Amino acid sequence: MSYFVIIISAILVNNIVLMQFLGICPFLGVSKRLSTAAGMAGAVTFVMVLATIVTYIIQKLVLEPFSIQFLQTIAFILIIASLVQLVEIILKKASPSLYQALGIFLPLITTNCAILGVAIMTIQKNFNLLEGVVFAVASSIGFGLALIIFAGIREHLDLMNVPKGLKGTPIALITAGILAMAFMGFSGLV
Amino acid sequence: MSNLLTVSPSPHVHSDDSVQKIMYRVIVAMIPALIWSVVVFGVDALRVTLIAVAASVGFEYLVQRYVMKVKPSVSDGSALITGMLLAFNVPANLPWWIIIIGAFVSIGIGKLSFGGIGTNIFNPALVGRVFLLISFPVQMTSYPAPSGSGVDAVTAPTPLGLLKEGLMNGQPISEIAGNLPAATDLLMGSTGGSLGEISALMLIIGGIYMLLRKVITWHTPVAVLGSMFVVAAIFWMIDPETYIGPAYHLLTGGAMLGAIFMATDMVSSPMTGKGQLIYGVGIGVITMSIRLFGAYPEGISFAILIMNAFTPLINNSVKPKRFGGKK
Amino acid sequence: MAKRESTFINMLLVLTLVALIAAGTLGFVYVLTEDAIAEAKIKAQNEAIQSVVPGFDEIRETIVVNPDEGPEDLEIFPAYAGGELVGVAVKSYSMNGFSGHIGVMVGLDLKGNITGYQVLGHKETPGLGSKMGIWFNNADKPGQYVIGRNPGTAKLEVSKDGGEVDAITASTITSRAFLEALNRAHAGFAEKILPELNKSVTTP
Amino acid sequence: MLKTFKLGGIHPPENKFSAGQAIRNAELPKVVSIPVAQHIGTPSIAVVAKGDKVKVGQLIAKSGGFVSANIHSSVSGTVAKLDQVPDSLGYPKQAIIINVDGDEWLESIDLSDTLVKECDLDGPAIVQKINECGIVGLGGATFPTHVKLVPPKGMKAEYLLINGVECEPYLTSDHRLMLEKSDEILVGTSLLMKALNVDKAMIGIENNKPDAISLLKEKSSQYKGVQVVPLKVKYPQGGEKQLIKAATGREVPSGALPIAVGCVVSNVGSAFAVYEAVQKNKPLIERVVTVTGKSVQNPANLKVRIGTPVSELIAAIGGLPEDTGKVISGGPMMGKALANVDVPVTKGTSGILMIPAKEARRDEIKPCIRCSRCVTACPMGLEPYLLMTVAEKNLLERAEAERIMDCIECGSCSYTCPSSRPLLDYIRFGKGRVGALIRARKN
Amino acid sequence: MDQVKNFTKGFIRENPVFVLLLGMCPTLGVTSSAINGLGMGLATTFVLVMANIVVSLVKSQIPDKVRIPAFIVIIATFVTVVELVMQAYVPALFESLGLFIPLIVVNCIVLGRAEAFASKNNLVSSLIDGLGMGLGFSFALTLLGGIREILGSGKIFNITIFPEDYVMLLFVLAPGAFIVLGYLIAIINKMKKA
Repeated sequence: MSYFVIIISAILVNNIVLMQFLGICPFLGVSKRLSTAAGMAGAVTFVMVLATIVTYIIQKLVLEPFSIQFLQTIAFILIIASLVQLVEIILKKASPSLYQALGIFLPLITTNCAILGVAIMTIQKNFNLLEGVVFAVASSIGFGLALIIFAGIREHLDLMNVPKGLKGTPIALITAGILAMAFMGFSGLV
Repeated sequence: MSNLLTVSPSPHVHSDDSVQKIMYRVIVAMIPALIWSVVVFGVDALRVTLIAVAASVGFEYLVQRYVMKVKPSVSDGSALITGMLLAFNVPANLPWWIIIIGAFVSIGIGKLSFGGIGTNIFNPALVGRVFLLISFPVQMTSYPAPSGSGVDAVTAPTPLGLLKEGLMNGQPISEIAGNLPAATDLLMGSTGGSLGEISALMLIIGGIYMLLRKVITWHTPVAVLGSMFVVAAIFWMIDPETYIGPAYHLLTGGAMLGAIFMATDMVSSPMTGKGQLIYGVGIGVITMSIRLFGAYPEGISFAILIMNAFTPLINNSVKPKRFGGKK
Repeated sequence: MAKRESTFINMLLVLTLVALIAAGTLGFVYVLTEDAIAEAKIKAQNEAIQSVVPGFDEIRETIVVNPDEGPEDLEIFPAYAGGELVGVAVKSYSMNGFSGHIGVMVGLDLKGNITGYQVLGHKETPGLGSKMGIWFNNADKPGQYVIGRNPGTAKLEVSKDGGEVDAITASTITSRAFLEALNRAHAGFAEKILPELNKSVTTP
Repeated sequence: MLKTFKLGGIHPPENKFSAGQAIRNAELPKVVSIPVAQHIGTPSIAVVAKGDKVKVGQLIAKSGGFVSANIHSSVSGTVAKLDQVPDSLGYPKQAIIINVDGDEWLESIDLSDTLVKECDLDGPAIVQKINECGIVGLGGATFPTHVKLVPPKGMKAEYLLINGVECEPYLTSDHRLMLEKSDEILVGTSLLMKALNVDKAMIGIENNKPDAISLLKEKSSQYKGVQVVPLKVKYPQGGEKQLIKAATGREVPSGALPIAVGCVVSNVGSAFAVYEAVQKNKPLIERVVTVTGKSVQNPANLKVRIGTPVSELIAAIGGLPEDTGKVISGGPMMGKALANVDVPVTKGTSGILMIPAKEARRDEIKPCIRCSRCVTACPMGLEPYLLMTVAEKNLLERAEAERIMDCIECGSCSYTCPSSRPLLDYIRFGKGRVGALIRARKN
Repeated sequence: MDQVKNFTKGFIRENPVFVLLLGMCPTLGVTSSAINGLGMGLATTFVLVMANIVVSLVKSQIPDKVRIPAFIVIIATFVTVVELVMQAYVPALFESLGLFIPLIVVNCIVLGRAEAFASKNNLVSSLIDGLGMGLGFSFALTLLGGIREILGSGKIFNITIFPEDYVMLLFVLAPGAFIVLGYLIAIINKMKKA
């Protein structure tokens, strides 16, 4: 699979949020303001790429040689959880400014299913390590794109008088639905 | 002093512009294309338009009155426009119940869920149209042949559909070209297609009227069509056997309808001229990527919806030039 | 019960213990389900073959063939009943779908007549091309029914191209690609299986 | 190409019915009521008491601080009382009420019509004279003129701009003044130049007053450094910042004063008042007021003593037309609606405008359709639709970031809105809240 | 503690999907049909109940600082059990739920209940809480799946309700998931207020 196809597919055609429904919680939770959305997107990119690399190595060097693939779920989630912890600790020491920007998002990332999802998909799709990294980067760009478009929309909707019952999550979901509908226009692009 | 004076803050005079006037100007601008569609598709074009308009206005009234429990605002004419635009974007032989579903989605989901006129993120008619396109792909892509005497069973592919099919079949453009309608047919509109999209000429007439009456500005249409032209021209120059010339793209597939009537929707497009240029270029480029590489032959509906989603971001980052410069 | 203190030893101990118990439990469940999973996999494949080739009791070794030197090999699953070859299932494909690849399992009897098909994977437009799974399998509409036809005698083509099969409404491209996959399956059958059959017929 | 400002602007119908009417003197009122706060800044302090006899031109209230102005009696007579009288909005404000008795002027005032061109005073002395005579900006803002003439430390004026734009529809008082007192205005301009120590002055006049442009152009050749700049007709050209931009191409930075780009702006009426103060020793006790309206039979430009009740001006043009629904002090774009017509004319009253009832009421407010007409119209490059919403939702920090304080309240946005939304009302409200926030932050 | 209330709260009042807005990814991802929704719901219920039981049993043995990692291991274990069992005995459902089975491990409902409820309550309460929440989740997914299935393919639990020519395909696709869930939450919001 060419890298270009992986990128277009992950960002537009099979957008991780709008088409695959991964990372919906942060998508709905952290998209209220543009600045936080951008921070979350950055943090997710960082962790997603790191997690994909480490889980890939574990899969190839530990799980497969010992034929214990059935431990994939438990292994991957532990890796991601400890990775997030580690990143938090290192970031705090090494770059306080970056920690300031990303720090509050890190604990939320452990339960972001997009991270685990992308790690598992990298294995399922039989990517090699480089393809996996490209896939992770593109997926997180897709995530960031959806998140940032959405933050813009929600900041705008905050100023509008959305009917009471639909205010908040319902209208956000409906907007996401229409956005997903629009993104279907990209089908067949790859 | 016997009679009481009105006291209110300034200004004390007001231009004679109103929402109704703007909306009715848009409707007037659509009339040439509507008349032409009746000429080409016969009474069926009128049937579809009437159902779409009646359903849109009806749903707006009913939902506002009984579900949202607010004063219905159908008199502003915006639901009427949504209905007409929806009709313009569907085949003239579409079953009545699909039109009604489309009107319901346009008004109910696309417009009123966000709070009604002025609050919607997306162009309501396009929300309805794309919903129908995805939900009822067969009915939405079986276009009646232009005959002038009502719709018969014969279907005619759209010019872009013909092109896409030929290309998928592995034919070079020079071979397909014989089957494609001539440029004059495209301009006048005697090809298969949605009822309002077929005649580029009629749409341009409407567009010029709206420009003169200051309902729209030139930014969006020029940016959409210009960027489509550029992208199409680049690919055409690379390989004219795989990619057709830019003029063909501009005259087909609802490019004019989209650029002049759909993308210029005030509510869902950016506020500043510069913002509208960015927005228009986005629409043009996305439309062309879908047309050249994607599954859908025309693409502009999706492109407009996607750029609608970017509108708040564009409004946020492209501010009018402030007097006194940056702070 | 008093809460256990967060001392280093305690933490290490508890985590190790939890991990060990977890690993143990999983190992146990894994062993328990291992055979069932393997069986389920074979069953799934057999079910696909069964749906396209009726009445067999055994699938023999897979034959790989590439009749037109296309990008993918075809896999032929010979189906036997009572030791006799009764038909084959061919895993075929086309690259020319509206959105690229379409995978089809095609069942053929010994004469090369289509006995059934199952769409294995595709990315066609939902509601249009995606209908191929049922469209060509509708016995009520002879014009679009492909079961019983033989691509060997007359290549399957959509009526628009001069053939005899009615294409899916508004999805000529998908229909064309689908029929290509059927034709390709037959070509594979004709290359590998048919000569064998003829041999066995001529030399009783 | 005529000069104008770049951003925004609108073209409301001009309706300058009284442009052909020469300035005439209004009748002397029986009683005047002179408010002690007629200018921006600290109110003045009354220096007369009940029963005091006063002459025309006599100081009756002393400047209350640096940004304040003296107030002089516009009539001769007896101080009846110092009392609270309702202002244009009906709020009680301190005023000096004088019963008129004859028309006896202070002897120091030169009442002759002779043009006095020469002036021996130096700059500071001119400023002093202006200060004493209580001159304020007569365009409507009523900012004390002497304050403008003393630039803050480190700033230097380069240009004096005389505002003869009169972009408000209906109003013609400045137009008439320019036609009838062109020499006086030019002398006043020269005096202001001297006071500011600048050698360049520009008189900006909109192109719908070609007679005033040609007259002043012809006469200005005799005055060194004075230049007439014809401007394209566009509202709000008369706004200080817009005029500077149009005439000099300079943009006053956000939150700054004109002096930041080396400009000082003064109204033609003020220039005339400066002439009278410096050369004729006459304090600011009267001004030209346009009295007009669509249903007014005989619109007029009246020279009115400060403190005259508005009702007397209306009587002077034949009474309030039957269909009147609203009476405005000032122009239709920025003027204030009067709750009653007994309020006095003040230094800032440029016109009295009677609006028919059918135009007086506002249309029903409809939802914003994001047509961006207000954005296009805003001469400050703001986004009124957004400012209104953030003000409505009380998002003060957002409002400040969107530069709500830059709004000059010209009303172009409300004028142009097809949904009849009260954009400016909400923006004013927001400005008030944000202003309080900023002050609180400073303290 | 009123165990009945504890059990029923998950259905409407504290429904994890409609009210608490938890576990949105599987909710949207697998509900193209009622049966998929139900399957996912029950799988999650199993993990939820088992995790709640185990957590409430061992809570006092686990030091605070390693609480979360320990819980994650416990949850992941049961998720894997579900994975293996489904793969063996309901392979078709396993295929159609796909990625979302392993993703139960990051479903906020599971960790959320373990952390917020089971680690503070006794065995019986935790079991009932897990069961109630799980069934509430299943109810939500089945409802959503059912609506999408009827609108999008004219069927419910594979029983044809109206002919295929009249279905709105969009509802079984991604956009339909968002839109239907959006309106469902709005309706539940309204009902709760009334």
